[in-house]
Amino acid sequence: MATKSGRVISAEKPFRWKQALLKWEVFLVIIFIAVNIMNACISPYYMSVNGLFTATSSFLEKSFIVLPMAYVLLLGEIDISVGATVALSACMLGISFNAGMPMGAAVLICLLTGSLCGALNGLILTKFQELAPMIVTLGTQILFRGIAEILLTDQATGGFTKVAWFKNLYWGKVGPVPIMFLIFAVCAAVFGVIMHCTTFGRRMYAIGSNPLAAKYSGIHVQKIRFIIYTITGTFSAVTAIFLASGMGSARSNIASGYELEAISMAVLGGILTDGGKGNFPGAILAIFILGFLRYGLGLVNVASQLMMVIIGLLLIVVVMVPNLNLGRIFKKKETKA
Amino acid sequence: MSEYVLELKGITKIFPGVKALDGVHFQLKAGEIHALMGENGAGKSTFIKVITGVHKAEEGEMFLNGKKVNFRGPRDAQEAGIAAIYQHVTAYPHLTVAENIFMGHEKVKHGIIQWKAMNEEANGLLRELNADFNATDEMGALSVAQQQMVEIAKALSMKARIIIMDEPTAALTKRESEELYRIAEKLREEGASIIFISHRFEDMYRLATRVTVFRDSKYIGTYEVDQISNGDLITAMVGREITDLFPKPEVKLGKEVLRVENLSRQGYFKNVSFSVKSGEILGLTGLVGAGRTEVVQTIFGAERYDSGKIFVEEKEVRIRKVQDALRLGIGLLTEDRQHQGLILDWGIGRNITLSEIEKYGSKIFTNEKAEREAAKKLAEEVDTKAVTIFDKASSLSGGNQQKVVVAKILASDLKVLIMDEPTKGVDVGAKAEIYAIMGELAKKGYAIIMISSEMPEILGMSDRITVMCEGRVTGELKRGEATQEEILKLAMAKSLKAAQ
Amino acid sequence: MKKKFNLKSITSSRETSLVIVLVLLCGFVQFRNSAFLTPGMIENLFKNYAVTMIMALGMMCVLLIGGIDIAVGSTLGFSGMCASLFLRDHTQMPAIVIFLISIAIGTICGALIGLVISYGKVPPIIATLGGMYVFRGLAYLVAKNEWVSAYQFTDGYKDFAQSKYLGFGLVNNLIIITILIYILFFIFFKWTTLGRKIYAVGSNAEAAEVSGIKIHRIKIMCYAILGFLTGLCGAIYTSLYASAQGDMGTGLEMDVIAACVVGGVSLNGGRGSVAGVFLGALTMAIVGRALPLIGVSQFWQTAIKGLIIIVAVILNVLAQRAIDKNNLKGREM
Amino acid sequence: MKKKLLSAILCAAMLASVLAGCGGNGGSGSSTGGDANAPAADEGEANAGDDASSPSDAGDDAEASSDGKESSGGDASYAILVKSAGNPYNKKMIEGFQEVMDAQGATCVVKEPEEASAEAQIKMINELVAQGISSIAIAGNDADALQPALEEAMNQGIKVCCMDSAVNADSRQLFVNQAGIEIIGETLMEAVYDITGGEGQWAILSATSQATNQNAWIDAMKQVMEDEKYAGLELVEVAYGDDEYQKSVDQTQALLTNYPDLKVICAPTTVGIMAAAKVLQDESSSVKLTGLGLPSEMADYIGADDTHSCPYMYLWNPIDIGRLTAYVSLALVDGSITGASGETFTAGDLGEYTISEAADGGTEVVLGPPFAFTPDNIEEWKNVY
Repeated sequence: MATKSGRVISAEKPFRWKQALLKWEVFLVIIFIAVNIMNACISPYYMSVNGLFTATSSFLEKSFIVLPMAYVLLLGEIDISVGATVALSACMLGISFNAGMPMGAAVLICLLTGSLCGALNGLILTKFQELAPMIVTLGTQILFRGIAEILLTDQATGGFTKVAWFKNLYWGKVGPVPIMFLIFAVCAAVFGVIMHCTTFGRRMYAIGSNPLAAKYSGIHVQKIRFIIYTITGTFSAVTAIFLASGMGSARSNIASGYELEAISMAVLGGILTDGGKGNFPGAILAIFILGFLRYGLGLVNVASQLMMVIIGLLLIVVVMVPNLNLGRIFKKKETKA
Repeated sequence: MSEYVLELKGITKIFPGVKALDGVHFQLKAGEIHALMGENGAGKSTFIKVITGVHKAEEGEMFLNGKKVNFRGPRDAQEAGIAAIYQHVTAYPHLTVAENIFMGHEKVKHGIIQWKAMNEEANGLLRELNADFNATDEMGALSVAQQQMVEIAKALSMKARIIIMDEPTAALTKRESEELYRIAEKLREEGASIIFISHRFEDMYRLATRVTVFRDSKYIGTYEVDQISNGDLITAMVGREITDLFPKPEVKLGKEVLRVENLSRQGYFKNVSFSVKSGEILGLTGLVGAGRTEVVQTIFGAERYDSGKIFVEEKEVRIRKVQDALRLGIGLLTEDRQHQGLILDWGIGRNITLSEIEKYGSKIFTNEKAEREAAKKLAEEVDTKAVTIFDKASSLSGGNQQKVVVAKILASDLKVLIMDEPTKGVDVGAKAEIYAIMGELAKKGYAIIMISSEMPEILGMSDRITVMCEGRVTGELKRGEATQEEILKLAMAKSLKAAQ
Repeated sequence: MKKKFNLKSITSSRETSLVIVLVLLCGFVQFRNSAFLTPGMIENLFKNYAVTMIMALGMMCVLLIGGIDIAVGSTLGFSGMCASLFLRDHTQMPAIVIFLISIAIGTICGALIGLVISYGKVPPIIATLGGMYVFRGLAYLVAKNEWVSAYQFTDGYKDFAQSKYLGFGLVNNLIIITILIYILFFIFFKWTTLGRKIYAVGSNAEAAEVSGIKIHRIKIMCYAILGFLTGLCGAIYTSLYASAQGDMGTGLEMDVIAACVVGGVSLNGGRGSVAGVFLGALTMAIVGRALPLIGVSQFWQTAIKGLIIIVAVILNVLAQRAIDKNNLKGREM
Repeated sequence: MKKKLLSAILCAAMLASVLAGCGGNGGSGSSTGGDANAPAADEGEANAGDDASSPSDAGDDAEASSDGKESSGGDASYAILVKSAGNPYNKKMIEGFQEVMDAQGATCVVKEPEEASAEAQIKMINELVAQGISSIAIAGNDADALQPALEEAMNQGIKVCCMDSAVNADSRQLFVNQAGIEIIGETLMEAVYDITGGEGQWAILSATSQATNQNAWIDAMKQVMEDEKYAGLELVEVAYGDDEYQKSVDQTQALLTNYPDLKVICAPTTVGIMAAAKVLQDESSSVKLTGLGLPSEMADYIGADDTHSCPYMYLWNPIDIGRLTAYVSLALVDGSITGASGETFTAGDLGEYTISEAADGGTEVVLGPPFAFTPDNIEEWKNVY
């Protein structure tokens, strides 16, 4: 071109140890190891393959929500209706099962319910883009929980344990490995790939970083938002299925507070609430850090109240640390240069 | 009492990793209008923030009326009578005009805000600037120009002796600029000293008596405006000669690519019609708020239109969303590249390929390698000042950001390029390059629509000029016959009619 | 000035529409159950929802600066519990002291959260989520799983929530306190520079910084204010129910936020009014109170509450859109 | 600077709490149990035995260990898992349980979920199984939801009994019933009959409608009402306070407004009765109250005169429930009982108990009839629990 200076721009990613080491995931891995060491020290029962795998089942069932929640947070949005969605879908599962349907059909209905709940969120949020997700999902949270109460009043719907394969979803094992663990592993892998290797994932990052720019780049922003909220509903239903399998019954008041736990895990995993940041492996790591921490402390019967304090502080500190230290390190290095 | 109201010596400001200011000097005489010029990233804005106490300089000292001062925060500067009108208007959209004016120095009687007094005084100031809005209006409802007025009113309300204007005219049209000049003059006559930052030479010639030039965060020199030639000034700023600012190549026009007929959108524009041929650069001008941006946004599918027809290569098309426009080969460089054009904390590579990920990968999966190669090629083609395609877009200067956006729309195979204020906030050096690129694209057979408020560039670059006024097309001029006066007459047609 | 008129209508519309809804609601309930609008009933309503109403004000401060606080429930539990324990062990203490203790603790909790958010740069939702766990846990721990039960409270403390001496024998003390606080905050937000600064920070933090407002301090202050009111409510709560339990106030945060939102406070900060919050809180209170009265099965009440929130916010948007459309029509070409 | 300080403080705080958590156990390995009013950390201490005690000191530990054959751990350890933390009623049961275990020199593990949910209890059951506990005594938050988890535990050879609030028959060996459902039904109806004077409207204010025992009692009362003796009584509504204080208050006030000539409210729940009592007394309403409540919580409201809202109420002694449960766990683990109907065993000073068929098809031992708290005896009891 006229003013072309023939400048060459490299397409090779410059590798810097500093950045590689300061990666959030590295930090998480360190914490993860630390947690395990601590646990192994404080409890003789901790370091057993069987025990650990069993332990996973006590937090994996709610971790299914973390997968889509990571997406929601990546968009810079939030969904606090998932807990209620779990309850509602579980109730639908029970109702349809006890209405004489085969369990397979009941499971489908459960998934459908969850998806519908998610779709409702998505619909409202895409039709009324002025509304903050926090509010809408707060409303639907109460609504879904309410519908569950209307359906089941104060009763439980149970008897799922009669269906062997359904019970095995939560309790069954292949060797030492719980079936739920395997399923989770597969789902996690798929979600990870979607987030990092597909056009869909790239577009999510774009929307999360700058929705306007994404729109002007011809990305179906609203469509993608809708899809993600729907997926979130679907996977809340998946959690509902495992929960129902684990408890052999369902009530309108189950899974309370799951939304907050899911959010904590995702955020701990580095997928911050302001959108466009974080990687998927981080979220998975976070799930296991929190899970094993609780399990370890539980093994030595730390008072659950104290556990709350620990988890709470951990959450705050871990999110705060990088804001404080990373910055300082960079400054030092660069002002020297 | 020294002859300088404000004097800064050897100011150095270091941000993590970069020296934003490197021992710069500056002297402001009492009652003068002093232009401060330099390319983007030359350190002008940082310099201003140092004067107003927002940033603290690592080295150097500052004298106010000969006395050494040391501001701890913006408050100190305000109390010392220094007021700044920043480049990006810093308003509180949810608050009223009066509150915006008096923010930080509200009228208070034992702890209670005196609304009545504030509103009255605010209205007084606004009348002084003959503004067409009220102290009780909500700031968010005002136009950019009006908000600028409020900022100025704020400076006045603070009885500031030294007023700093950081690119005040960037967002203003010719007429509004004229108004601004008038105010500036008025302030000077009243004894205020003004520091005036701008990329527009006309601003400087019109107002300033002296001009100080920064380059690469260093002090280059201070000159008497009437003693320095345009060329020398540019050389001082850019550090190299710019031979031809408007390298408009002669291109033989192809067949018509885009035509709009009676396009209307309730409340924004009405019965807008124009057409553009391949290889042609159509200048679309008018006062800010004439509806130019709205028109192109609508053609690009970002907004819906109520009635009218759009033809692409003689075929009528219906454009409902951005995807339609892109598929039909219509691309848009938005005016606000920071928010609409780029994802600032992404690498330039990813920015360039964003809208065409699928082209390089498959429908589902991305193909990093192919993307990087393509991005590299495009980035080089528009000659971006960057080391790797992983440099963050935010790390580039305005000009280079604009180039990245150009590269981005070049990634998709388009026929029509719509450029909304392509050189807004871009420094002289980069401007020339962007014009050059436009020329090249025209040669390649793209049909280009360029929206601009800057007369020289409209006159210099476009084959045809369509002028809009208050939502309607008021005229069309050929390259030869167009003159500033002609355009201005059409641009203000409505108000002129009203005058008669 | 046409524009001026429109702006007026926007700002007024929220409140007015809420008032209309309220009137209709009350009318309907009254029609179904004449026992609704009796003085005693109304007093009960305000008495039992004083907590939500007061805390909604604090929440507004936080929402105004674009933050959020979901720890308030726990903070209330913690401060209330500490105060009650202190009262249990020092029965000679006058009620006022207990209130002050609770308030102090609440304020500290709030300020801490504010500190973490402003200087620690932790997103509010996360910081308060953590705080939620921490304070709740602490509430249990300090109480050693005990409750503080009625007979362990001094009569002076228990009677405070029941007697009317602040209201000169006319109105219940809590109602007086609520009213006073609302008046106070109305003045604070309308006529003091500090109050306006909060709006400024919420409206455009960057600009606020440039014009010399200490953003960090404002943020911390807002969370502290919320903490202050929460602490106060902690005391009110225990005094009202003459009992302190570790899990008191669980889930309260959502009610409070909901009240603000129905009252037209924007979660993006900068927009919201004391009057709106009052109406919002009142709406939620009346709904919670009225449904059992008109014989709505309690299993339906939750769902209806949720529906009301959603409808309220959506109506808000629709109203806004309608107004904007009118503004456009106003512009002739 | 501020930032660094802040982070330092927070990190310190977290470390401290973690240490407190673990230190709690390690520190007090010697003293199992700990006195009644020890801090919550003593749930930590309470079980400390089970990681502190190596086989060596297991020998002189307790007779429990001597024949704890099927117990998977080194020596037998007994777990009690209550509904939720922060509730004095549960705490009293725990105290009773610990008291017996300490007396036996056995180690006991205390688990209190932070919220009264089945999910939380399942998690804790898994943890207990992993610790190789020998028996679990549980107060179920949900009758059915715990079945899979408890069955899993029983397959591991862990003895499972439940107290206070039963889990369903398949998921337990034995239910320690605080008082026969029928007895409670009759006693409460009798009380209502007595207070109303034989006729008039009355209402029930129940706890969280999920709690199994609540519904069982209410059903029992309804059955008793069939008797024409109670023909004059009209049960107008069963309201649910969900064991939340404010909700209970709202419900009570709603009852008062909806039924002006209501005579008696019967609240078979500790939270509900408190709330109701408070409301009635504050509004100096003529409506009277009875039901099941903690004396310490109700002391203020129990009295014969009109200034008090509750003439008398009932409850069993949670401490005794804890005790009996402890003896049951011991007996189950050392094999002296299997939980089959007809078996008998001695529960220390509580005396001889016989296992009988429970209504739900499982087996149970019944602690005894509920104890009446009257204005005369409340003063002495309010300090006990």
